[in-house]
Amino acid sequence: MIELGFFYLFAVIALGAALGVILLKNPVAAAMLLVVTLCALAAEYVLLGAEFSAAIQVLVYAGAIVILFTFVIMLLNLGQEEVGQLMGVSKWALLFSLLTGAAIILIQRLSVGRLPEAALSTLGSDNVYEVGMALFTRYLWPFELASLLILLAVIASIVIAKKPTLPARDA
Amino acid sequence: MSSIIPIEHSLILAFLLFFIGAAGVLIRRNLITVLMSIELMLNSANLLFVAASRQVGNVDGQVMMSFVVVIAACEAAIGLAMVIAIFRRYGNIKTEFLRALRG
Amino acid sequence: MIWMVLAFPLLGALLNGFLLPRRSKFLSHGVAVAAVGSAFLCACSVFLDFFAARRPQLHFGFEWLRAGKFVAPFELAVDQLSGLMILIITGIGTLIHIYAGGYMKEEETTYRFFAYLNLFIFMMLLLVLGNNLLVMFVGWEGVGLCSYLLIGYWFQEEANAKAGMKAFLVNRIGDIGFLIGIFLTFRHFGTVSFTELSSWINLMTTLPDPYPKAIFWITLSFFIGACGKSAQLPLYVWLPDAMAGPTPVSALIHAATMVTAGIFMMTRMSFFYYAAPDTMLIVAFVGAFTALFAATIALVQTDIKKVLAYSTVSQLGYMVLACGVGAFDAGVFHLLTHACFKALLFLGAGSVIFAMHHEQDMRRMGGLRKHLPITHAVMLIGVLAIIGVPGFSGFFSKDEILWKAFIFPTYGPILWGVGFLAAGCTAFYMVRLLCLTFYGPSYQDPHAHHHHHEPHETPWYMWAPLVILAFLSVAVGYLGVPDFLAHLVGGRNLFASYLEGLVYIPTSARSAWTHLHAEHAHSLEWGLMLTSVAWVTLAAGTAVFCYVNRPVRGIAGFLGAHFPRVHQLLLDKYRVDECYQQKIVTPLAEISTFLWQLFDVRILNGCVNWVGYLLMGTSGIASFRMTGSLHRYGFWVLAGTVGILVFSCF
Amino acid sequence: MELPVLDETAVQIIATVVKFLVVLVAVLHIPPVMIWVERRAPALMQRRRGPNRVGFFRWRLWGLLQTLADAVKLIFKEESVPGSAYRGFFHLAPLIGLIPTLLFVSSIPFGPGIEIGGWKISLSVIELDIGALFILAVTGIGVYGVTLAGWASNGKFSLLGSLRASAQMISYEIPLGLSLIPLVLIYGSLNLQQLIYAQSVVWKWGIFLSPISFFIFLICMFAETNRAPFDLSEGESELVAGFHTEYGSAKFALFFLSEYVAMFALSCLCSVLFFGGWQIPFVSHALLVSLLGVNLAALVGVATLLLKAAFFMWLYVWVRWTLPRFRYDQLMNLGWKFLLPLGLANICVTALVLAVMGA
Amino acid sequence: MHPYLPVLIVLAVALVIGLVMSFLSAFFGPKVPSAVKQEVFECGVPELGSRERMSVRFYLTAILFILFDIETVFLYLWARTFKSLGWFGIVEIFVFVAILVAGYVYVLKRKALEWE
Repeated sequence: MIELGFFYLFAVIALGAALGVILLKNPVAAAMLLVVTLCALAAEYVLLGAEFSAAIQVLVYAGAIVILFTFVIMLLNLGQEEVGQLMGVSKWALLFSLLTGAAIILIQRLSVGRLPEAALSTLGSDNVYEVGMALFTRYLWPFELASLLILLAVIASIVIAKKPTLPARDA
Repeated sequence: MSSIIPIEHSLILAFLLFFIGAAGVLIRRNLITVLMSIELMLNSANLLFVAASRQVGNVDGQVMMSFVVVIAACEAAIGLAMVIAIFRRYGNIKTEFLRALRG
Repeated sequence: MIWMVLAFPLLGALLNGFLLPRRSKFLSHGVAVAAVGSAFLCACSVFLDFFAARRPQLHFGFEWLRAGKFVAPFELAVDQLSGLMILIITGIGTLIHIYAGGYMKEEETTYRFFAYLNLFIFMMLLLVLGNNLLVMFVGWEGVGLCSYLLIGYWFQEEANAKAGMKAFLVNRIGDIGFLIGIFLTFRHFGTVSFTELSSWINLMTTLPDPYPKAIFWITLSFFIGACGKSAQLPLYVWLPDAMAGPTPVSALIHAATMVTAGIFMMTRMSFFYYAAPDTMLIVAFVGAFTALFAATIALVQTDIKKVLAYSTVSQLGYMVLACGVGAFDAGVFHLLTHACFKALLFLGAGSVIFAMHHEQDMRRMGGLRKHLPITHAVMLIGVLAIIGVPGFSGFFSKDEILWKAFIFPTYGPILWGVGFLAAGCTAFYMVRLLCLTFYGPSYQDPHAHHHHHEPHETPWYMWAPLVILAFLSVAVGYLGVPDFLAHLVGGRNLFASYLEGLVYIPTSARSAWTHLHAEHAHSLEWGLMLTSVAWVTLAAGTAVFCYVNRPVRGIAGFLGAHFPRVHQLLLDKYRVDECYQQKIVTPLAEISTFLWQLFDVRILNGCVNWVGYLLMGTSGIASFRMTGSLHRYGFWVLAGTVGILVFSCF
Repeated sequence: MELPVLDETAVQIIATVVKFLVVLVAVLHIPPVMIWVERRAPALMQRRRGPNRVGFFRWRLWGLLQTLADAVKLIFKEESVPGSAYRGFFHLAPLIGLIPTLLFVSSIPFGPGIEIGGWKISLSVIELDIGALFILAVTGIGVYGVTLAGWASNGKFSLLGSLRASAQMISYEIPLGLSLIPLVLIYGSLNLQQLIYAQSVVWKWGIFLSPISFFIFLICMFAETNRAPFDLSEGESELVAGFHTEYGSAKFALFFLSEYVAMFALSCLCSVLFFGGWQIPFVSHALLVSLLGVNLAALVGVATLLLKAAFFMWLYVWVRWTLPRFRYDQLMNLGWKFLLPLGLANICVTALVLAVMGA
Repeated sequence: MHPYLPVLIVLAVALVIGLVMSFLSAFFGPKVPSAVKQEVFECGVPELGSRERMSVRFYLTAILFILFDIETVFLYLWARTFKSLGWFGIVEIFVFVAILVAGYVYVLKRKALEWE
């Protein structure tokens, strides 16, 4: 039960911070709240028994990807005044309520007797080891392909970011 | 580690996160915030993977989650590179300047 | 092992073409030679395996194409014919590769040259090894492509590029024949595999009509293909122009291997040809007249490579003649001997050209014997071989063909007579070439900027292949000593018995070809042989008389003085090219232009433009929602998702 | 002493809070002592006296109270915030910098377990199976403190200083992470306490089994804390004081605190990874337990670890007064073009050697 | 006890103590604000603010950091499973590292890491 309580706590933190990410005008604040969301989700992973996922979440997601965001914000030196306002919000309220209702009903209907019972016993205690073995045996090719993907991303981002583009046409 | 968190909770949390992310993509005019909202959506998928992994009882979901992190890293890198390029070209990063698809 | 034969040249081509550093000529040469040399060793092993087993071997690679009933596996066959061919291709190929390293020493882009050359070897091997028409066709087109690339190797000069283009286009005509042949074959027999086709032909003996009309058309279509590739009348015109390529290319592709593909293909399908006597007659006449026609042109040519090119056309005519009279084994034997001595002659000519700093006009040569002793010696052997001096390889193979032509029941003596005349011409122009080049005083152009360079013998790795080829030009002849001669020493025609079982007459067609195995008086054979020896000696002697130690007049001067129009006609190569230009190319171009103007510009473009204008006019009505705002698009995507979600709840 | 009303969980929670408070009080004493050392040590090297006046009445205590006075003074200073600063982040940044370092230092196993009233209590506040990854993760989060401080101050020296400092920190995080992998390969665990147990005898110490790792780790220790000779971010001549130019009073003290805590934590980590942690060389822990009992032996262990860490703290000071400062391009080149390939090569060689020895 | 509970405890206690410490001077220190005091320190010259933009190299450094951060994480996974995987794992990880090193070499070749 304690775990469920913590689950709710972190869920609320994650959702609140996520709302902040999309509503705050200051991009650095948004980035920091994104870190909060990510860390709260990492806590949820720990509660779900996925230690390694939590570690990679904090290490790579919060520690590296958001750093990149922060750097770019500071690089472009985007102050508050450069951030555009929100687009029309009224239809979002409608959409949001509809979607929430639909999703909750759907999840409820789905979960009645359809989801498999949680098979906790088969998950061992040494999470890192198990993930490693799965990754390096069954997911061998995706793993190697992932490295290729990273390579391509690095090359592409350097090409895009380094090369000075044409002067503005109509801005 | 012993108590069970019902998967419905994770599903609803993931769904809400996804929606917040999607809303962020749609209502923000700042490209960087749009990218961050995409990260939120990816995270909701991650949460689903991890929850499903626990439900099914093997670590495949967690492996997929680490691949999603890799993809998110690549997406962020290229997306931000494009933000820089767009900034150089237009002098700002508001999305309403990107209207090449106008019919 | 058989796959290694194919893999090495391909690997060499890939390495030279894409992977290796391009600066080092030594490296690219070494890689190319190593690739072909290894392929040769593997081919030897394959051949010995086959020879020990004496049974055709099939090697299934993978299923390549499947469309309905049409199945084409990627399958290779090693039998008497392809086993011999891979030895010729890789063996002579290796020698020429070694030689080419010296010949191409001053080029900048040798890697390109050797990549093409290795690719050619690969394609040629594919052509001869394929066990069905499609694999053969891949090789067929592949060698055409390589030939085009190599003829145009010095593409900076427009003439070379045009020569390559011409070869490519003329070959296309033949290829269309080949393709139609494949289509017809599949339509009538439902397969393109040689082994299956051959068993089909045997089965057909039980049918009431043993010779369906289709076989005539099939064989004729394939023969058109062979005419294109093997430079027969009327499609021979590309081969003389192909001499624009580097000389090793001429030796390898346009003398020893690729141009014999037509003869190879007809031999491969000999069971078809035996079943189509009408086609055979056409084949025989085309071959015989090509042999004479090209030989007469060669009489007056002054470019050393052009002489050899026409000589090649003429010799190919002999081989086609052999096929036409049903003596496929004689044709293949001549193919073998010709590969040796013609490669030798071309490489020798290449050495001369190399020594003369790329001078090709024989009127500017002369007296080279003392400068190029080795080249002279091997060229002499080559000339003796080609003109058919007894004891040299050409003698055995050419006489066999003439003999088989003579005993051909329909118009046999006429065919023999044409071939006989051509043999005389051959002897004349080859001796003329030898005399103009190596004997007499030197006629080097004193104004050439490199006149202070004395011609000098080529380095060892250029003359060593020549010596080997010279040895082969003598030796291989003894593989095919005719039976009546061999019986004198108690032997028999080794080559014919080797090919036995490959070239066979379908049971149903036996009656038409009884003469091939009929008994003939030995006196007739002896008589014909001695006649041709005498005739060749006479022609050669005339040439020596005309050209040794004399100012360059000879027969050209004689003809020029007494029959100027004949001389001009020969110099103009019977004006075939001009005729093609006037009667075919120009009208075609005009029709094309007309159709282009009418259909493309008016009708097709008109329709397309009209549709476009219509759409442009009306699209504004539908595009008012396309604001270009990603937010809006995204909103509707999400709204759709919500709709599906809501819908799925109920 | 019997505590029958408490169950295991409650005891452990109380023990965690107590352990953390002890650690916190301990690390709060590090900056004053270290600053005193940093002023006395160069004085010693340069044959002058250094601070020696401030004392307690007539006991001067070698000036030990000078830094205490400094600290008190800092607290009683006025807090000035630049008008153009982003106020919220300006106040938050020192905290964001401090908390990860506290998490870091809490995950160090200071000694073997003790036993109080029958409850077994480990001597690390946080003990995780993925300890090494945890430390890397919190180090990564720590970068935000520096970045935010500079950005929130909204001054060009601060911003440039913070960007430089954070770029430097992330650049050296990679070799730091890579340098630990050979140890994981050798000892087969990510748990720090298990790493220590694996180094039970001297010749199994990390420094002997993977000296190159130690070399890389040592350099990264200096770079990660922005200490000399890598203190580019606060190069006075060009950037005034780097990312904390605008900070004063207690918040300045917090930056100081987190820097010294990080130094201490890294020193402890270095001892744990490469020098057998709390184990005394040549004396087995079992022997110690049989001689002194569990609790006393554990205290000896803690003292041993602190002694080892103290050496590295001294090394920090020593290096600072010995080596000149690097240039920024030299710094980045060292990290990316030397340490990174070296770390990768080290991993490859270690793996190959292990595989060959195993096969 | 959940092994991660101490993390939470440390976080909470540290947050409280940190907050207290950072507001010490707000309680004890004087408050005499003035316009000049609130200017950003720029060595005494009139204030310009931090409006100029920074070099794109910081961004490239961060890109490379992400690249190798991911690699490090996967290397940890591999190191943990090294004893079970043996040579197979070595080959696998070498391919992985080789591909990433190709990216590293590319970055070096493009001179993206040259600081002037």
